[in-house]
Amino acid sequence: MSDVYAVSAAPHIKQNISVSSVMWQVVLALTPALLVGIFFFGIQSFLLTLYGVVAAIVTEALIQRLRKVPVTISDGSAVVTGILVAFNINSAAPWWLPVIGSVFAIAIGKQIFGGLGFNIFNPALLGRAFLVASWPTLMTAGWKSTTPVALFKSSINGLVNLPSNVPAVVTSATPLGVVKALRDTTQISSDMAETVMNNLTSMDTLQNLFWGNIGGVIGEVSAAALLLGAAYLAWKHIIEWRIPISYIATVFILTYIFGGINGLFSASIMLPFFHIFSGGLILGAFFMATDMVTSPVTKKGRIIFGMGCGILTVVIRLAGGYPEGVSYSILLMNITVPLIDRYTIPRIFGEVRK
Amino acid sequence: MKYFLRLGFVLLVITTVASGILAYINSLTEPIIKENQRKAKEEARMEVLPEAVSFDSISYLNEEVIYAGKNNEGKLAGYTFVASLYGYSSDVKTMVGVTPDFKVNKIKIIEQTETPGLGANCTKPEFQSLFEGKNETVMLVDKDGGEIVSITGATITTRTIANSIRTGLKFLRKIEVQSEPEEIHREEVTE
Amino acid sequence: MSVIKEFTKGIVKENPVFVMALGLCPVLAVSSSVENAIGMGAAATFVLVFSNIFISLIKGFIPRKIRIPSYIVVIASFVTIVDMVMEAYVPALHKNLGLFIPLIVVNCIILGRAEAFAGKNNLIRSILDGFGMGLGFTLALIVIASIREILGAGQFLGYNVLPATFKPMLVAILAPGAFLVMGLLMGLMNLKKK
Amino acid sequence: MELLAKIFAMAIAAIFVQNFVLARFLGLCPYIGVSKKLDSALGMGMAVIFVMTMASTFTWLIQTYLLVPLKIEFLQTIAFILTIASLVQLVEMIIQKTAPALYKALGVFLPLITTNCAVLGVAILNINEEYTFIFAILNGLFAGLGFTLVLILMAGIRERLERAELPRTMRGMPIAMIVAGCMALAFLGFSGLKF
Amino acid sequence: MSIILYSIATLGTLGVIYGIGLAFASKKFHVDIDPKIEQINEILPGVNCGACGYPGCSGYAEAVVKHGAEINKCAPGGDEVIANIAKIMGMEATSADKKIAVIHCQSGGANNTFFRYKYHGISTCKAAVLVSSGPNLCNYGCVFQNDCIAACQFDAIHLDENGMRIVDKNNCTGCGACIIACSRNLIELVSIKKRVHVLCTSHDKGAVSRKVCGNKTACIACSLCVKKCPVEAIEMQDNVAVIIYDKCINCGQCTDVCPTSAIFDPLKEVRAKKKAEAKAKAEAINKQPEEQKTTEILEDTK
Amino acid sequence: MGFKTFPGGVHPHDSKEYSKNKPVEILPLPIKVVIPLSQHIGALSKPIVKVGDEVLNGQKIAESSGFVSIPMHASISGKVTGIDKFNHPTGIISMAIEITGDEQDDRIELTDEINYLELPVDEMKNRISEAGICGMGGAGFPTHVKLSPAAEKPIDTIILNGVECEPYLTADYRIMMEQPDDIINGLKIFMKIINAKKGIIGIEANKPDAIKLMKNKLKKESDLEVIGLKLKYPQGAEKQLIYAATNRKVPNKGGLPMDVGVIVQNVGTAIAVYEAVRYKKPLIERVITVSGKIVRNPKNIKARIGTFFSDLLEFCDGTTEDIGKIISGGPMMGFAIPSLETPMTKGCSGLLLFNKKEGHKEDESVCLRCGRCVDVCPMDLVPSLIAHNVKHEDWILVEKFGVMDCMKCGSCSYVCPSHIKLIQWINIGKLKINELQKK
Ligand SMILES: Cc1cc2nc3c(=O)[nH]c(=O)nc-3n(C[C@H](O)[C@H](O)[C@H](O)COP(=O)(O)O)c2cc1C
Ligand SMILES: Cc1cc2nc3c(=O)[nH]c(=O)nc-3n(C[C@H](O)[C@H](O)[C@H](O)COP(=O)(O)O)c2cc1C
Ligand SMILES: Cc1cc2nc3c(=O)[nH]c(=O)nc-3n(C[C@H](O)[C@H](O)[C@H](O)COP(=O)(O)O)c2cc1C
Ligand SMILES: Cc1cc2nc3c(=O)[nH]c(=O)nc-3n(C[C@H](O)[C@H](O)[C@H](O)CO)c2cc1C
Ligand code: SF4
Ligand code: SF4
Ligand code: SF4
Ligand code: SF4
Ligand code: FES
Repeated sequence: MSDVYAVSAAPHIKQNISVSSVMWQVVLALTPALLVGIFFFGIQSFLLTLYGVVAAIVTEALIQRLRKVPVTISDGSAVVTGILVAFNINSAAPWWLPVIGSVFAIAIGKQIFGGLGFNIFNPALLGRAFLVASWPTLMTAGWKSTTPVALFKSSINGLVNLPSNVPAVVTSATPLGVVKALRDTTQISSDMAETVMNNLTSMDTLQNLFWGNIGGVIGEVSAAALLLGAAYLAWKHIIEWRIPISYIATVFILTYIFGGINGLFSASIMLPFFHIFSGGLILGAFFMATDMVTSPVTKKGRIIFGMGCGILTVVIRLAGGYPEGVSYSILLMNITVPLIDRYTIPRIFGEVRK
Repeated sequence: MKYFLRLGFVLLVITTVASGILAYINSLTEPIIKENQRKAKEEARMEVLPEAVSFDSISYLNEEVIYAGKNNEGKLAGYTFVASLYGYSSDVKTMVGVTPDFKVNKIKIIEQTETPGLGANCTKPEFQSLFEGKNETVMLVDKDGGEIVSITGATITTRTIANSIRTGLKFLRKIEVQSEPEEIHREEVTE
Repeated sequence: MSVIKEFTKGIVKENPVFVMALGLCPVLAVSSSVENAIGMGAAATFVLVFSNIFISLIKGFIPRKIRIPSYIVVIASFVTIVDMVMEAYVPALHKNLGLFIPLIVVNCIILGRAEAFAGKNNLIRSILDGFGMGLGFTLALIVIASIREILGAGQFLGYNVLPATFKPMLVAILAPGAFLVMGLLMGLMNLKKK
Repeated sequence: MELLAKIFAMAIAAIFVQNFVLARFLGLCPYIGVSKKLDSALGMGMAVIFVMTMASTFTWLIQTYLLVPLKIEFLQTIAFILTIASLVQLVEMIIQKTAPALYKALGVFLPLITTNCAVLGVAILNINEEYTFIFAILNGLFAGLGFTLVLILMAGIRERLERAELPRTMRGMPIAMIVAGCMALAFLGFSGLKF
Repeated sequence: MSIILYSIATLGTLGVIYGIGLAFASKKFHVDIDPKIEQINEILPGVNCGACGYPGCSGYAEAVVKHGAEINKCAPGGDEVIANIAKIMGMEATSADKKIAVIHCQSGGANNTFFRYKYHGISTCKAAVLVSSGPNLCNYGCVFQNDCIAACQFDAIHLDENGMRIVDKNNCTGCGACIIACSRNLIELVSIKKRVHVLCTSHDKGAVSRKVCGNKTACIACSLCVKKCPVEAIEMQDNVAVIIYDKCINCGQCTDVCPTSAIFDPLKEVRAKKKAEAKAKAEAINKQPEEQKTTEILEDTK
Repeated sequence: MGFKTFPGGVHPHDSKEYSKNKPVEILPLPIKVVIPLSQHIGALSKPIVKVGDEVLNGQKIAESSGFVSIPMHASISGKVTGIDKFNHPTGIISMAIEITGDEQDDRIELTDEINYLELPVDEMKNRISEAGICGMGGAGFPTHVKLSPAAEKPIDTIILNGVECEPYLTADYRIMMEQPDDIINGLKIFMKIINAKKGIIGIEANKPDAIKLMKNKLKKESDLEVIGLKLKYPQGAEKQLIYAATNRKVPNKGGLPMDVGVIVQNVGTAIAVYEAVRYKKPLIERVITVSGKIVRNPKNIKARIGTFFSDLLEFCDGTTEDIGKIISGGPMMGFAIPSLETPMTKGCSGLLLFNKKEGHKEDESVCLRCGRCVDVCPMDLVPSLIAHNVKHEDWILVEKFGVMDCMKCGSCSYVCPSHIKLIQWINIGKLKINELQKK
């Protein structure tokens, strides 16, 4: 009885990974996007993000204290949520917007379900949906640019080189806003609409979209920065290809088929690229749809989930009441996750097809 | 069998008594309800066309009657019609008063269930007064190049109202300009 | 049970909304303003009391087999009466409550009380029970509606009660707000129970 | 083509945009009550679809050929609820006798539907919206589908939540309400959907 | 007036048609069901609100009768209905011979257990015994990961200061959930009237079990109790003494002779006290000054 | 060279550098051995000696107690000093025969059949059975049973498992390097017995010299082949190996390799079989790897069955740090055991020693539903759901989700960021389902 050794069930070695390492790496991966946000929208975007994060952490700690469970703010999941809430807010928003969003995200989106791992809905997106429903005007208006230098030959607004005779109706602040405006108004000739569409799918616009020189919420503007972070996460096997790829591919195909303004297949091949790089698609596909807690565990399920997100996104973008459908599409698919999981249990290795 | 008959009988008694009472009460309330409805429409008409003292129906727009209002001198004071179109989440019905030169006199939103705080702000007097004196050429939301400043966050609702009124004005002008006012077949509306 | 208790139990202990979670549709649907809530509560209470009275009076004559249809007819009659009277005298409120007035018929609280209480108890008790339940229902509605109206519109009974700097939280008067407020209130009730 | 487009628009509206449960607040009792188990939810959903379609049919006929000609529309509520109640009971008995398997899967849910305000609701809405016969039936069908959709989704979620470490006070009804609220929040994404 | 007539006629006809139709249908499509289901269905409010979570009242009635659903689910019905269902289901608790759980081991905590190894893993007994036969040296004793406590819905098992599991006889309903939960098969339901228990199940040989028991209360199979028992209520079964409860008369004599205190008798103190009192009395008659001794004895037994 | 593999799996660091280049050394005669009666799957062997009996090295001391059972032999000469419960390298405590040596190492007589391949099949099988051979790759299934497949399931391929996918272990690698001919002879015996047309030796990519050596040896043999396999755990698992080598999937729910016409044997088993058939030599020794960061001199040791782990460690000059955890077998599937006073058995391929830090405790947190376990499971199970349902005792679902098809490879636990002890839950589930199925 002198030496008492440790005994446990196999395996006795373990990959060096933990919940907190996963979460903090996501934080790291989100940093480039934040930096780009600061670059284009000024220090205000950093402050808003900070408010969001602090509010998320404080709420999490407070509620865990109240629930008399261990306080786990150091695992970083609240930080991720806080950042993502703030990323979904435009930089001109008042300071309390990210705060309330984060509080709602953590309290109702996460802790009420039992905390990390048990929530059904993506907390950050729930927070955003809550804000949009509560203060729609604050959430959708007033992009402000404080770009220090004119890097690109264009504006922060939705369009480059806009012909002067285009009516004001399409001068929306975000590229997708322009698309929706085209859809809503009857006061624009089809020629004009075509011009605007061509403009949107021009190489210049796409470049702006890619680098982030465009109106939008803090986190979504720069596809490049987001892809950089996503690449890191993919390299570290923290996110897996199925959801983002099936999501983006679905959007690509559907917008190519339905995206044109003159019926099926009337879109140029650039339009799908426009749709992919505009709005929150990259942010959503790589950082939010991939939230493991609220997405299916099975491989097949993840593909279905991604495709569902893609379909809903395109439906909302092309026919819905909002210019942008990423956040709602992910939330809506979150609802279906238990069922997807249930019906996509993989066939066991060697299982005989009946 | 007897049991069934009894069941049937009891139900018969209950339903009979119930329907009797209901029919009686209905006979009391129905006139009031009808009167209410008539009054509501009439009040709306009066409100959007205060100069008029009597109204004649002249035509129909989406099954709603278009009236020509006469002032106390018996002259044409203007027209009223109900414009209706599906907005953000409901049919928005607007009572529109039109001056004889086909400009909007006044409008009153009489039915809508748009989002409270957004679309529902269209019932505010400030908003409704925006339409006064506008004709169909400028009856467009500012974003569409018109003169109607849209409610913040509720462009759709605003656009719906503007578009419905514009359509109505166009229609009205068409039927009224074609035929001389005197020749129009008029009948007193009894409702 | 004392007669007084018959009356008070519906208000807290057996509150039809928070405790029994019955008849939720009207609760959530009309609680976006306090005015509607009061109107709905009054209508439901009226139906509850009168159908309880009638049912406790006629309960002896009804064969078991057609118990439920008979009760439904009684209740539906009172609902129709309320419907007609409201349309005649408070048309605006009637319009706001809309569909949910006829739907009082299928409100489980009313049928439930008719069946579980009035069908078994005497007149006085049935009246008190109906009144208590109705009051409980109304109070619950008012509580929910107050929260929703204040948060969502910054108003109470149509009067501004919050400073103008407060930007109303629209969601509270939308559908999600109804569910969330209800859920949180129910959770709060649970907390108190322990 | 025109007709098809109209039907499609109606389906989208009834199932998603104006979902009976999440947007119109109809049928909440079964939505909360029968969504604990997926199997029950499926059975209930099927039964609701069936009954809503049937009820739409019959109440429309009664309204158009009985109440309106006789000018006794004020008896609408009472006539409709009687019709629905009897219809449901009749269907239940017939299924129970003739198709016990079907009854097991579906019939047991039938009585619950009588007091479901979604059914009476759809009947009255059909009249209020002045639908034609075909559209009334279709509306009943689509509304039922929309109800079933959210009921099943809810059941899936609640089965998962059954095993979550929920705070004690939120267990059961409260969390169901919260989930419903979140679902309604997500369904706002469909608002303004137009094809 | 005509409207009144029309409405009476219409509704009356509808009523009669529906009433008679349904009555006929119920005859024609009659299906036999368990009378209990019928009975409960009658008692239930019949509002089919779904609050019970079952498809309507008849669904709930069926669930109660066939699947043993809990009887307190009907919100509209209230207490009355619960009582009535209980009556129909014959659920009245028969407290005549209440059985409670007895945990046959006096070890069960870090303080009174010897270890073979440090256990790293899932904190359930089930899991712990699957890893290298369990962390404690005794292969039969409690592994104290508290599966029994988790299994008990009635909060009837508690830990004492040594980490030993104690059954609260007031809370225990004799449901037996803990018996199934215990991976070492230490728990048994015994009539509440039986007070003397062998609290060891080690089938090891005496020398081994004495050595491995951290609490030093193992049954070492010395058979002293077997010999002592006046009614032959103890048997030696594969190295461990087992009380045949049917025969045991709670006399506690086995407890007295057990060299390791493996046999537990909650009445021991009471008995000792009584004995001491009797003795004191007897001695008091003999010799007054001996009083102190009795108090000592009393204190010992505390 | 295109390496073959299977879907799923993980990539733990292979840690073979400690003992990879250490030629097999022979352990000096131990003073005492303890020979467990259960070293295999199947019925316990029945002792045929009494305490006090003198035994020779190689003498049968326990006989097989049924078809699926094997005899045991004394691995040293000496005296039987106990038949009692002893530690067992799987962590349990089981019956074993203790022999105290006389340091003579007197052996029973062996034969040498030069034309062993000409022996009748039955005789070969008999010799294998008499030699007490069970699988040496871990599972320990009696080899003669494996070699008697049902007549309606013809076997066309024998696969020798030289994968050794477990980190640290190098025993199989060393014997492939040092006794390639014996292995090939063993393979030929297998093929002869079973009348198989093809023999395959599967070797993982991290042993290129073994692959090369074997390839050279097999150059002239058209029916024998070496297949290189990707470095991935659990490449050595039977079903995965078969899939990689032959593209055949063994059916789930208790399907066996023979259902797809294959038998898999460990390379060590092949040597034992060769020696048994040719020399009638019983299985009394095997090669075992003693390794770990803290082992002063990691080695591959040929040791007698029944040798205490403490003796093996002593032969490796002990450890440099305090021992935190002792593992018999590999780190992924091996058993942590409470004591070094545990004898090695026929299936023991490794003894690993971890320091206190490597053996530290990680608490479970809640499942993130990240799906990593699902991604890596080579059996295409959903381990998180199985574990979840075991926790909530929903046995119907546990069974439905295929708990019985889990081979406990441990890949899922290895990758779980929440440190959920998936296998432990799954084990509980397996036990419970077994219990329920018996009912
Ligand atoms: C939380 C939960 C998840 C479930 N997931 C699945 C699933 O993914 N796939 C499945 O077939 N059954 C699943 N079930 C199993 C069902 O309980 C039930 O066994 C199954 O639906 C019966 O279907 P069957 O009769 O068609 O076999 C799940 C049950 C629960 C409680
Ligand atoms: C819950 C909710 C309800 C809304 N209701 C309306 C509405 O009733 N009327 C409306 O025009 N827009 C409504 N919107 C806003 C539209 O989705 C859209 O953002 C807006 O019409 C664009 O108008 P803007 O250009 O004025 O911002 C609502 C948005 C949300 C989130
Ligand atoms: C996860 C897992 C990994 C295994 N790895 C090996 C291995 O690396 N080498 C080996 O010979 N057997 C390994 N086995 C055992 C084989 O599946 C199979 O039982 C063995 O090769 C059969 O040969 P035997 O009967 O000669 O032992 C492994 C088994 C499992 C379940
Ligand atoms: C790849 C990845 C993506 C994540 N995405 C989100 C997200 O979109 N929203 C969020 O609130 N948390 C996100 N988290 C953090 C965490 O999973 C989240 O707080 C849980 O949903 C809370 O249970 C993410 C974490 C990871 C690892
Ligand atoms: S689980 Fe049951 S038998 Fe065991 S202690 Fe608790 S109530 Fe008693
Ligand atoms: S208490 Fe008495 S009767 Fe019972 S077993 Fe012990 S000695 Fe025997
Ligand atoms: S579930 Fe089983 S087979 Fe799958 S990875 Fe886990 S241990 Fe391996
Ligand atoms: S790897 Fe762990 S955390 Fe991820 S799904 Fe599997 S069990 Fe859950
Ligand atoms: S009140 Fe609507 S279903 Fe019960």
